[in-house]
Amino acid sequence: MRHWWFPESASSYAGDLDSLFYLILYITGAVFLVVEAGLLWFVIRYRRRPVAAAPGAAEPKAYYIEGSAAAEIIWTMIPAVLVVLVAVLSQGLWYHLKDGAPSNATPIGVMVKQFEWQFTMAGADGRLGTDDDITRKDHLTVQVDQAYQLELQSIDVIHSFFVPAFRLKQDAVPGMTTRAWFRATRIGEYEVACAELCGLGHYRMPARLVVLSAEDFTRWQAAEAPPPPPPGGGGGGSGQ
Amino acid sequence: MTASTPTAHGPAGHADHHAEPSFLRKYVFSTDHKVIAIQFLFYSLFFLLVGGALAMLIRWQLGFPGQPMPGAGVLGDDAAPGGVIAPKFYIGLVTMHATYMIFFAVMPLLVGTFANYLIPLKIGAPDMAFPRLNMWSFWLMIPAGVLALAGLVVEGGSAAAGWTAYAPLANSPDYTGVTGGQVLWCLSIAVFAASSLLGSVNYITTIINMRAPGMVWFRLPLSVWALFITAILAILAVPILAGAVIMLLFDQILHTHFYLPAVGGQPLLWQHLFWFFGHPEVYILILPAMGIVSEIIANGSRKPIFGYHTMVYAICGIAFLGWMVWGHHMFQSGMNPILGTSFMVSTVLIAVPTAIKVFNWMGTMWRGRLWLHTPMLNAIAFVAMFVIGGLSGIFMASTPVDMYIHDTYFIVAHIHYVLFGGSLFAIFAGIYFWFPKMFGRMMNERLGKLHFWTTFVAYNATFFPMHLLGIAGHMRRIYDPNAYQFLQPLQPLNTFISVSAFALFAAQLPFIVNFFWSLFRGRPAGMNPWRDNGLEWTVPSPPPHGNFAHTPRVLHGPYEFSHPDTVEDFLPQDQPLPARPGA
Amino acid sequence: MGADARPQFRMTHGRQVEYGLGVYSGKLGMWVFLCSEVMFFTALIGAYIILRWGSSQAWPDPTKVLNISLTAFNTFLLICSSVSMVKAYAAVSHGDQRGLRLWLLATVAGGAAFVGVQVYEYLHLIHAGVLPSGFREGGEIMEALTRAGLPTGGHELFGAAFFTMTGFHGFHVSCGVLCMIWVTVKAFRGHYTQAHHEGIEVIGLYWHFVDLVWIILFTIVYLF
Amino acid sequence: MTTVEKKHPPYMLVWLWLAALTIIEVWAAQAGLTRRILIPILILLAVWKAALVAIYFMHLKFEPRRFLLVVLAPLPLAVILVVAVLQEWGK
Repeated sequence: MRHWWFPESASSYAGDLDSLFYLILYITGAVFLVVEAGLLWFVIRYRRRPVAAAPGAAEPKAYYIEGSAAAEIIWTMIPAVLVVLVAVLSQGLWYHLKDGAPSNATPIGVMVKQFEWQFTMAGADGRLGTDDDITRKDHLTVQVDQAYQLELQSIDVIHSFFVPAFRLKQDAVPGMTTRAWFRATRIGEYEVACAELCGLGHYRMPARLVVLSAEDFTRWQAAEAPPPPPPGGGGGGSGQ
Repeated sequence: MTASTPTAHGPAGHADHHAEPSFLRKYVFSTDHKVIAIQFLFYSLFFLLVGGALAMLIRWQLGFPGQPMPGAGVLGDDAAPGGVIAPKFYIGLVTMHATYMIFFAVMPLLVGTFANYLIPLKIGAPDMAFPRLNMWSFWLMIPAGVLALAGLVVEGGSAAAGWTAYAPLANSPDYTGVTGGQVLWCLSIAVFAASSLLGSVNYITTIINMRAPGMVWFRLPLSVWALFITAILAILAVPILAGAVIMLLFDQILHTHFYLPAVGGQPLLWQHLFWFFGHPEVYILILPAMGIVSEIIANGSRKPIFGYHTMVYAICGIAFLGWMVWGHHMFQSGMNPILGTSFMVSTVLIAVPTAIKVFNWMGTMWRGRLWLHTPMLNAIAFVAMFVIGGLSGIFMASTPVDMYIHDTYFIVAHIHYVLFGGSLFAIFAGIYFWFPKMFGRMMNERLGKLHFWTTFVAYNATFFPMHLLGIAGHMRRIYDPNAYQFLQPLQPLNTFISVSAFALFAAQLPFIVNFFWSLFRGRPAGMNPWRDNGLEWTVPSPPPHGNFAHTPRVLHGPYEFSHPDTVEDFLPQDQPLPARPGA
Repeated sequence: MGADARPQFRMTHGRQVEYGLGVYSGKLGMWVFLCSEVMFFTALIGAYIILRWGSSQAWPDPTKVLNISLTAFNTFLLICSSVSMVKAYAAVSHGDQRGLRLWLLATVAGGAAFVGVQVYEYLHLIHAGVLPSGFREGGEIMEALTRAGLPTGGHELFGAAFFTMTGFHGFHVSCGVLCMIWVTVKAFRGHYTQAHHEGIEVIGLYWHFVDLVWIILFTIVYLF
Repeated sequence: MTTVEKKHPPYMLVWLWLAALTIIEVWAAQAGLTRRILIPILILLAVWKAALVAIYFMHLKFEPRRFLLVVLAPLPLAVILVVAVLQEWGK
C-alpha cells in the first residue's frame, strides 16, 4: 500500500509540505464526514414512509421553516475561519519554496526540449559557465544536504520539472528562466518527470537524479569532470 | 408603446392568428425556446456519448497499456495500429474528450437545454426576448460541433495540445505533429463562442425584461438566478477565450508571434487569457447545476429552500470571486510569488459561499418529508459528490500543496468530482425532473433508479482512486505510466479504475433505454407530476407554443412547500395563500 | 414581502412586460452584447499592452511606420459618421423622415469611406513590407527604418498586433455598414416612424461603440 | 416612444469637441514631448473622447442610473486582467 501514497520524502521541505497536506486532509476530512454522514442520516431519518393510517387521512407535512440567520452565520464563519487558516499556514511555506533558496546554493542549469533533459552541473568551483561544468543528458547528480538552485530554460514548449520524492515542481517556459531550489536529505536514486503536456513523447521523459554522500560526490565530480582545455587554447570559459 | 396590439389577451390567442407552421419551421428552424432546448438536449447528449466513448479508449490504454483493445482495429493504422492505441492518438483523445465534454456536452446541456427551457417558463414569459437569435445560437453550434468532430477524421489527427491548448505547444505542427486538427479546434471554439454569446444575450435580456407581473427579483426560482449569473459570466468570459483563440489561430495560419517567445511573444499570455476565461467557465459549468439541484432538493424535501436570500447572495459571491482566481491554475508557471499569494487567498475565499450552499441544502432536507424520486436521488448525489470536489479544491488552493499535486491525477479526480459528480448528476436530475414537462411523459422510475445506483457506484469506483494516484505523484495526460519506475506499482489501481470506468459507461445504457422508451411509451405525465410550485407546472405538458394562455400573476416565492395554511403540501407561484382561518 | 406594488408593467405585442431596468429589450440586448464586445477587445488590446509594455520588449515607433495623417483623417470620418447617425436618430424622433434618410445615407457613406481608407492603408502597408508576421526583410519600411538608424526590434509582434486589432475593428465596421445599409433600405420603405424607431437607436449604439473602440485603438496603436 | 418628446443634446457641439480633441491628440503625438508626459496626455484625451461618445451619442446621460451597472460591469474586469498580468512581468 505504501506505493499508493506519497513517495518517500527526500528533500528538506518535503516534510513540511506533507504536514500541510495532512492538516488540510484532517480539516477537509472532518467536513467531509459531517456532510456525508448528515446527508445519509437525513435520507434515512426523514424519508417519506408509507402512511399506515386510513388512505383518506391527510399526510403529515414537512416542518415549514424558511431559514435561520443564526445557523447560516455559524456555517459561514466556520468555513471562513478554516480556509483563512489554511491560507495563512500555506503562505510561509510558499515563500520558502519559491524564494527561500539559501545564498550558498549551487546552481544547476536545466535545459529541456522535446523530449529530454539536459543538466549542467557546476564543477568543483561551484559555478556555472566555467570549464569544469559537467553536462549530462537525462542525468543529474547532486550532493546530499547541499542546496541547489535550478535555472530552468526550455528550447521549444512548456515542460515541467517534477521530482515526486522532493515534492518539487516547476514549469520551464520558453523565452524565460524560471527558478526552483531543493536540498536533498536522503542518499539514493530518484526519478525526474515532466509534468506538463509537451507533445507526443511527454510520457517518456524520465531522468535519473542521483543523490550522493559528500565523499562519493567529490569522487564522482573528479571522475566526471571534463579534461582541462589545452593550455593557451582560447580559454572558452564565459564566466570569467 | 402605443403599438397596435390586436390581441391583448395573451400569446396563445396571438398564435392563433397564424397558420400552422410547416414541419421545418416547427421542429427544425424553430424559434420556440422549448424546441430549441430539446434540440440542444439531443445535440449535447450525442456529444456526451462521443466524449464518453473517447474516455473508454483512454482508460483502456491506461488500464492495459500496450495491449490491443478489442475492436479498436477499426480505428485504422494511424490511430491504433493492431488495436494498440498510438501515443499521438492518445493525446488527441485526451484533448477531444475534454473539449467535447466541456464545450459540447455539459455547457450546452446546462446553458443550452435548461436555460432555454426553464427561463421563459419559470418567469412566466411566452418566449425569449430574441427568439430568432436563440435559433441562431443553436444553429451555430452545428458548424462548431462539425468542426470539432472533423478533428477526429482529418489527415494528421485531431488537436493534441490538451483542451487548455497551451502555447507554444499548440502553435506549431513542429511541436505536436498535428497539422489541420489544431486549426480546426481553434475555429470550432471561435464559432462556439459566437453561439454562446447569442444565447447569453438572450438569457440576460429575457430575465431582466420579461418576468411576469409579481415575479420580482427575490421571487425568482434559484435555477433562474443561477442561469442569470451564469449568463453574465459567459457574456464577459467567453469573448476573452474568443480573442485568445483567434490570436492562437493567427499564430498558426498567419505566422504571427503572439505566443512564440523567439521574437518576444509570451507563452504565459495564453495561459493568463485562457484561465481568465477558464475559471469563470468552471462556474458556468457548476452554477446552473446548483440552481437545478436547489429546485429539486426543495421539491423532494417538500420544504422551502433553507435561506433563499443567502443562496442568491452565495451565487453572486461565487461569481464575483470567480473573476479573481484564475491565477491558481498557474502557480507553478514561474508566477510572481506575491501574485500567487493573492490568488490563493481569493481562491480559498470561494469555499465560503460554496459551503453556505451545501449547508443550506442540508438545512432544506432537515426535517423534510423526503420524496426520494430519481431526480431527488441524483440531486442528493450532486451534493454528496460536489462536496468531495469542493474539498479537494482546497488542497490545490494551498500553493505549497499545489506544487506537488499540480498536473497530477489529483487534479483529474477533482475536476471529475466537480464536473461529473457535480454538473452531470445535476443534469441527470434535471432531465428526469423536466422530461415529463418536455415530452408529456414520465420516465420510468425503476430504470431511473437502476441507472442512478449503478452510475453512483461505478462513478465513485472510477474517480475516487484517482486521488490516490495523484498523491502517489501520477502525472496526468501521460500515455504510458510504466515509462516511470515510481508509477509502475500503481498499475493495479489504474486497471481497477479502467474496469470501473467501463462499468460506468455501461451503466448509462438504462438511461438511454429509459429516455427513448419513455419518449414514446412513458406514462402520461399530466400537468404537475412532481407537485411543484414553478410556473412551468401550471401549463400542460408539453406546454403549447407561447407557453401561457394568460400571463400568470406571481403571488409569492417558488418554494412554498408544506405551508401550514395550505391543504396540499405545495402551492404554485400563481396560487394565493389561503387566508388564515383565525385571522 | 409586499413588493407587489413596485414593478410597473407595459404591454407590448399582447404580452405584459416588466421593464426591469427601464430599458426596452432591444436596447438592453444590444448593451449586453456590447459588454461582451468590450471584453473581446480587452483580450486584444490587453494582449497588445502586455506584449509591448509587460517586458522590456523592443517596439518600432508607430509614428514612423504608420501614416498618422491619413488615419487621423479616417478617425475624423468615423466621428462624422457617428454624428450623422445621431442626427438620423434625432430626425426620426421628431418625425422628420427626409432627415432620417439623408443622415442614414451620410452614415453609410462615412462608414464605407472609413473601410475604404483602411483597405487602402492595408494595401499600402503590405506593399511596403508590413505583414502580420512582421516587416519583410528588404521591404520599403525595413529599409527606411534601417537607413534612418531607427530600431526595428519587435517588428514581428508589432505587425501581428497591428493587423489583428485594426483588422477586427475593420471587420466590425464592415458588419456595421452592412447592417446600416439594411436599416437605410428599411428607412426608405418607411419602416421607422416617430413612434417606432427602436431599430435606429439600437443600431446606433453599435455604431457609436465601434467609433468608441476606434478612438481607443487609434490612440494606443498609432500615437503611443 | 410613449412618453415625453426626447430632448436631444447639441450633437454638433459634441462633434466639434471630438474633432478638436483629435487634432490636439495628433499634434501632441508629433510635438516631440517626452513619453512620460505624452502618454498621460494621450490617455486623458482618449478617455475624454470615449466618454463624450458614450455619454451623448450613446445617450448614457439619459438612461436610468441603475442601467449604468450593466454598461460599466466589464470595465473593472478589463482593468483587473491587464493590471494583474502586467504584475507578472513586473517583478
